[in-house]
Amino acid sequence: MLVFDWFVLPFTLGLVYLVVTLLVKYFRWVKNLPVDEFAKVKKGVLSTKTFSAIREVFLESLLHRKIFKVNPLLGYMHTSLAFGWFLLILIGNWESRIFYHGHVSPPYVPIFFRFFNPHPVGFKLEAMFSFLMDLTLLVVLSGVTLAWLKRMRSRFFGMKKTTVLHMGDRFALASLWFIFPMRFLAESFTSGAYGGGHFLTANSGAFFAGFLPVESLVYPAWWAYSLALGTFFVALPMSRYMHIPTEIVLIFLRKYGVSEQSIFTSYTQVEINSCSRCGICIDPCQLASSANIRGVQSVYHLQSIRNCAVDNDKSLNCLMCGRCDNVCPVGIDIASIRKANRKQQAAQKENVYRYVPEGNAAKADVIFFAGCMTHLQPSVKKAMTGLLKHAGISYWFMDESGSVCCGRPLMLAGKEAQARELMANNKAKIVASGAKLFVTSCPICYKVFKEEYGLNIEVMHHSEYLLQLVESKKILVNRQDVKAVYHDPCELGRGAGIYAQPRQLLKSVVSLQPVSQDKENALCCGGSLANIKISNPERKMITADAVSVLTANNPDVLVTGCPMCKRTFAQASSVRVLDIAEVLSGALVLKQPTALIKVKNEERLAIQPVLIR
Amino acid sequence: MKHVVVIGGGVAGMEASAKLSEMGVAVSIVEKADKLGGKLNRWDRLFPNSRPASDLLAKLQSGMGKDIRKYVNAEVSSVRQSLKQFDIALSNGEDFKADAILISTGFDVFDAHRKEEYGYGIYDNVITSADLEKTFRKGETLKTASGKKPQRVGIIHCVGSRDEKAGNNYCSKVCCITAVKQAIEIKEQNPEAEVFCFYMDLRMYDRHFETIYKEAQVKHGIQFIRGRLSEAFENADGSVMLKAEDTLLGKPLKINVDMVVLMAGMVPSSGNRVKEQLNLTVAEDGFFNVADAHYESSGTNVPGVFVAGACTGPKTMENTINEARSAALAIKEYLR
Amino acid sequence: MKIEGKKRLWQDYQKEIATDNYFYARSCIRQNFFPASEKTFLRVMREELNKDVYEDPRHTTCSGIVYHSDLVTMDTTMTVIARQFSLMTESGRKNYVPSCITSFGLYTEVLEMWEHFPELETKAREMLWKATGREFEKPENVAHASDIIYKFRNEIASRGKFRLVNHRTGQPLRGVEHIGCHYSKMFPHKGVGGAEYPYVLVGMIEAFGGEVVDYPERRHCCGFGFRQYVVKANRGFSISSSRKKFESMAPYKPDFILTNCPGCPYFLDRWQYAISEMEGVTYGENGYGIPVLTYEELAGLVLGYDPWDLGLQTHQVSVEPLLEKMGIPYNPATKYLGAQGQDLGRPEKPSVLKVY
Amino acid sequence: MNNFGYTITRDRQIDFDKLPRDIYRELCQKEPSVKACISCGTCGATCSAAQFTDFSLRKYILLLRRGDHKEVAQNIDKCMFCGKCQLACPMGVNTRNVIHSIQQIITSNLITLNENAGI
Repeated sequence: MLVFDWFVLPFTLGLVYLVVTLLVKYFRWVKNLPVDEFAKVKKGVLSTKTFSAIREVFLESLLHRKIFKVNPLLGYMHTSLAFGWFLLILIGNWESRIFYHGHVSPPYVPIFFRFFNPHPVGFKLEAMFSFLMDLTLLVVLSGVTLAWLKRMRSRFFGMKKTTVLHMGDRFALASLWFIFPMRFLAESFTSGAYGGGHFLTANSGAFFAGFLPVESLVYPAWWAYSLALGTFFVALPMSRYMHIPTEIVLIFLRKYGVSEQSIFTSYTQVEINSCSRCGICIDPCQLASSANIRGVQSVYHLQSIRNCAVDNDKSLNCLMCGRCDNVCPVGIDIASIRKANRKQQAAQKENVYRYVPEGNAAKADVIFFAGCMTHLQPSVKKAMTGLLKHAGISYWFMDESGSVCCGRPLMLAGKEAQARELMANNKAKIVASGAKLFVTSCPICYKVFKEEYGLNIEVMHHSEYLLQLVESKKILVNRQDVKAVYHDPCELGRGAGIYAQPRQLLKSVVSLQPVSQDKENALCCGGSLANIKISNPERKMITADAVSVLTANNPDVLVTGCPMCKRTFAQASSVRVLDIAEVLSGALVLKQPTALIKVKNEERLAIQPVLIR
Repeated sequence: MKHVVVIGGGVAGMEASAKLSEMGVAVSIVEKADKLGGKLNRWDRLFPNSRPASDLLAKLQSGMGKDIRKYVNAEVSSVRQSLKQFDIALSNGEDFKADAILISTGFDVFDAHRKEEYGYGIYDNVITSADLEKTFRKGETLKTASGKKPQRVGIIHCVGSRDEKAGNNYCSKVCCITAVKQAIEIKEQNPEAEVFCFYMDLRMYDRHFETIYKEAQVKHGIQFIRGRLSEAFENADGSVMLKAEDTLLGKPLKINVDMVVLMAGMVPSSGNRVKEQLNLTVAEDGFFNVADAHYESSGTNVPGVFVAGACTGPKTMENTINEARSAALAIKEYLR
Repeated sequence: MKIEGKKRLWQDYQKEIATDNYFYARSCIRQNFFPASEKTFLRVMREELNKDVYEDPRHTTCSGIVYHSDLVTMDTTMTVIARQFSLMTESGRKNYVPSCITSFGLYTEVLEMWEHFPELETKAREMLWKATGREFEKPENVAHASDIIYKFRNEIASRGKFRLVNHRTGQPLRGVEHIGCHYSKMFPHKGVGGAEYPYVLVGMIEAFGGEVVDYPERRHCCGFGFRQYVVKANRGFSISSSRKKFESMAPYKPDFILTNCPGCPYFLDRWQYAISEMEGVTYGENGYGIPVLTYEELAGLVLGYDPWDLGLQTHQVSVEPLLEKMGIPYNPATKYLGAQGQDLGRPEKPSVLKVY
Repeated sequence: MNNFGYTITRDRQIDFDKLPRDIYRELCQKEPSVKACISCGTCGATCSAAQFTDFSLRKYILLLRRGDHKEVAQNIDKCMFCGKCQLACPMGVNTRNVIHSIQQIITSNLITLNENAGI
């Protein structure tokens, strides 16, 4: 027998609208994936990846494990809302199913079960279900309270900033906040009027009945509850709450191996719609914490892409340090999206560098490429060439008399076609040299040579190579009585995952001191070439904060492996700033020339160790 | 009591008189205008801090006590050295003996008529920096001859300075910063106006000058074009067409502006009759020679005759005041 | 414009101009360009003003045209000029009047050099003596022929039959003046009114009832520039300069251009045709050009001389519109008849520029 | 039209009143630090592109200030974006965004630019 009342319509219609909208959207997104990516999905669906995806959906979408790791209170808030609501639906369905003896009933029946069956006489499990439902509702309500508090005072959650809301979101947020208090009131009034309920609703029902005409309030309260649900469902696809269902899709696609491309794909749509705008990415952003630059952080950038309202500030005012990528609980590939967005915005031009000569390559085993930034740091150049000569390496200083840029800055600015042109020029020379190893002293260059050039030879950052030389005893070093801290350059650390080698190298010559924020959590120096928009004074604020963190324990020297970071820090630091190559050069032990290593004496003298203190 | 006659009652004369008087020397100050203060009377606000000129004038005036004998509307008509003293006769008939003389006759503003090609005195909307300062001092806003707010103003640096044709090879030192000051003041009065400064070199040598210059560019959008004005032409509507070379681009440039302000430089004061009578030497530029350019900038080739301020070359107010104090000390030492 | 400012300036640039007993030196190129102008000068001086003007048929070029084309040395130029002076000395005159602006500039320049470097004068005397056995005295007064017309502008105006006034409306006609560069740009004090605001032609236009209009490129060279025209490859510089002036003056709608140099009227006149052929642009009213006059032609018109006697039919730009404005009668039938009434033929019609 | 064997050349002069300066105005809005440029030329001296070509940011900023955008439009893409100029600039001009913004503006104004191209 079908139970029905008119008030269920808002909920039912809203739900139908929501389900249809989502199905259409998801179908399109999946269908429109690039051919290769779509093939991955087809291949993955019938594999174990699906199970692993389900597991992750449970852990992340419902339990919000990652948010728990970052911030337990924030995690509880998300879990209580998501998992609590999930349980309400689940337990409600059991209850309804058992009560109606397994009859298939419209979805509104379990939702409004209490309205239709306030105090089901003879339902043996009533007490248990009432208790479970009340308990779950209480959990959800606590989540709502916390959400409300977060909106009022984000500091309460240990967050400096939470996101700023926009119109569609406010609408959805208002209805969401209404849903559970309305359910609570509706169930309380029902209990007050007709009995039923458990520790929460029965007591509150009795309480309300004491001073309110609960009988006449029951019906309006259920209407209000249904309306709130219906409104929320209709508002959801246009609001940030789209992330609730979309994240599930994202998890599946990601498990199947779908990833961001160099341009926007429908997977990007899935990713940006999966952003819950939790705002966790705002706090690690040094633009916000040091330079008070607001409204450009990844959460806003993703939002602006979704709303087709990207401006220069949002896409270009970013250091691309990767600190936000690191913390995103949804695991959105923020950096790739930003790069693709920049590429989409920048004009792709070809044949703009026809003026660059092809250049001659010298035959050598090893290529040393200083890069533009190292050219502005002659001391690094000198240290590197000195070390290479000292080790007796047959090397070719590829950009000794002026460099053709590696292409990374163009890539970061979205000018990919232009970058490819410069890259082709450099690559031809590298191939022609016949070298087996390519070493660069600039992490910015390193990243692009390693990842984008498609070279068949090994590419090393100079810290990796120097470590090799020290370990193979081609360079002998003395330990120095120097306290040093090491700064992880963004492109080398988070960008390329090189944390160990520079540290190991430094430990052989100096006493390396810890830094409060290092490795994955290292700060950006502020000089980043990726940020095209930031002003110099703002850069200086970021640098000053980073320097004060790095030099908090008064080291003798601040060491880094990036000429850009070095220069940026040098302008703000009272502690001496050195490149890792300079440190090594200063700790060199002069060797006697051997038959194997033919180094002229003059060259040897040119690299007299200097005291680095 | 020793007696010093100060010739010229401008900034240098006033400050030196005040200090000499404080040190117990009898001072007579002779000024050809009807009041003391010299060119300071013509300034509205002073660089580099926009302080009112009247404020500095009041400070100088506070030192001009009763003990100092002041002769205004008077010029020295003759001066003769007799032994260690000087016999001085004034145009108003007075005469007296002095133990030392301080010359603080300052400078004249370059007569911009002499740069004929710039059209000063011929074109309706060509004025000098001194004219503009007068407008500001009266509290008026800058208007074209037909009474409109100028939408474009061209400021011409080095008018009568660093110019062999004008007979002045030297730099007048204060015009660059005055140009920047006045350009900003024009923009403050009339933010929509476009202001262009035509310069040969920008000499922002003193403290704060560079800051003001950068502020003029970044905050006020004043444009600096490196190139000297070669000729100006008055259009039918009274606006002025300027021709210069944009030397940084290597291209000639023409621009129509509603008003032109000529940064007239400093030339030696013409009314210096004492020069010949005392056999004082002047340098090629017409300004007085000093005894020792580094060590004795207050002395001259004649013992007992001292100099201070712009009569020994273009300089700023603070330099003039410092020189006046240094001259007072030198005179006191000389009189001992 | 503050006219009193200009007047004040003009006072600084007053030069002495002899009033009689002139030794007249002709221009090389004017006799080809505007042959009637010099004749008109003599006619005005002798017939209207009863002045003594002596011409020696033996006089030559001053050498300025080759000097400015970098073809002769200063020594040659000084010797040639010394010879001109010796002819003047021989005639008993002391007032030298060249017809050509470049000559005027060159005489002035040479005299200034002799002033500052007397050894050069001695050298010039030696060279003249060696070459010709002649001696000379320096002129007491050197004035350009336009200075002389300027000097007697009021007399000419008072004897005149026509004025620079539109005879239908009574409005003054608007003229733009253009002085030759060598008139006062080298020695501002040697020109009436100086270099920046020269008065010599302005004074004439004012005296004859017209109105002078200034235009932005007033000071700019006509473009002749000797080498710039003489070498064909450089001719683009010449016409580009003239075009710059036309573009600048056209908005002011002048009724005529008045000049005092041999080259300027020629190029300002002929280039209007060339530009019209090359670019299809004309600068006067209704597709005509802007009439260009020499100061002698203007004086002749004012005095009521027949336009064809003044050689105005040799102009490329038709002067008829100006004649009509001034109310000067002319006979189109006699325009292309020679002195003896023979038919000289008619010039080809330009394809763009309108002509009478 | 007749060809007499010589040509009329256009004035090289920058006619300030005829040239459009809206591009520079837009540039100032996008990157205000450009106003601080004093044409010292440090950028050109260190420029990676200027090793091989006559790329000069100093000159392009000046040309835009005068409204002469033709040369800028033809050359601005030659920049390698390496950022050396930015590190070298003594006036704190955000040179990379200046170039990026010029490229953006010129791309978005391409049609208008072609219409009144150059002087």
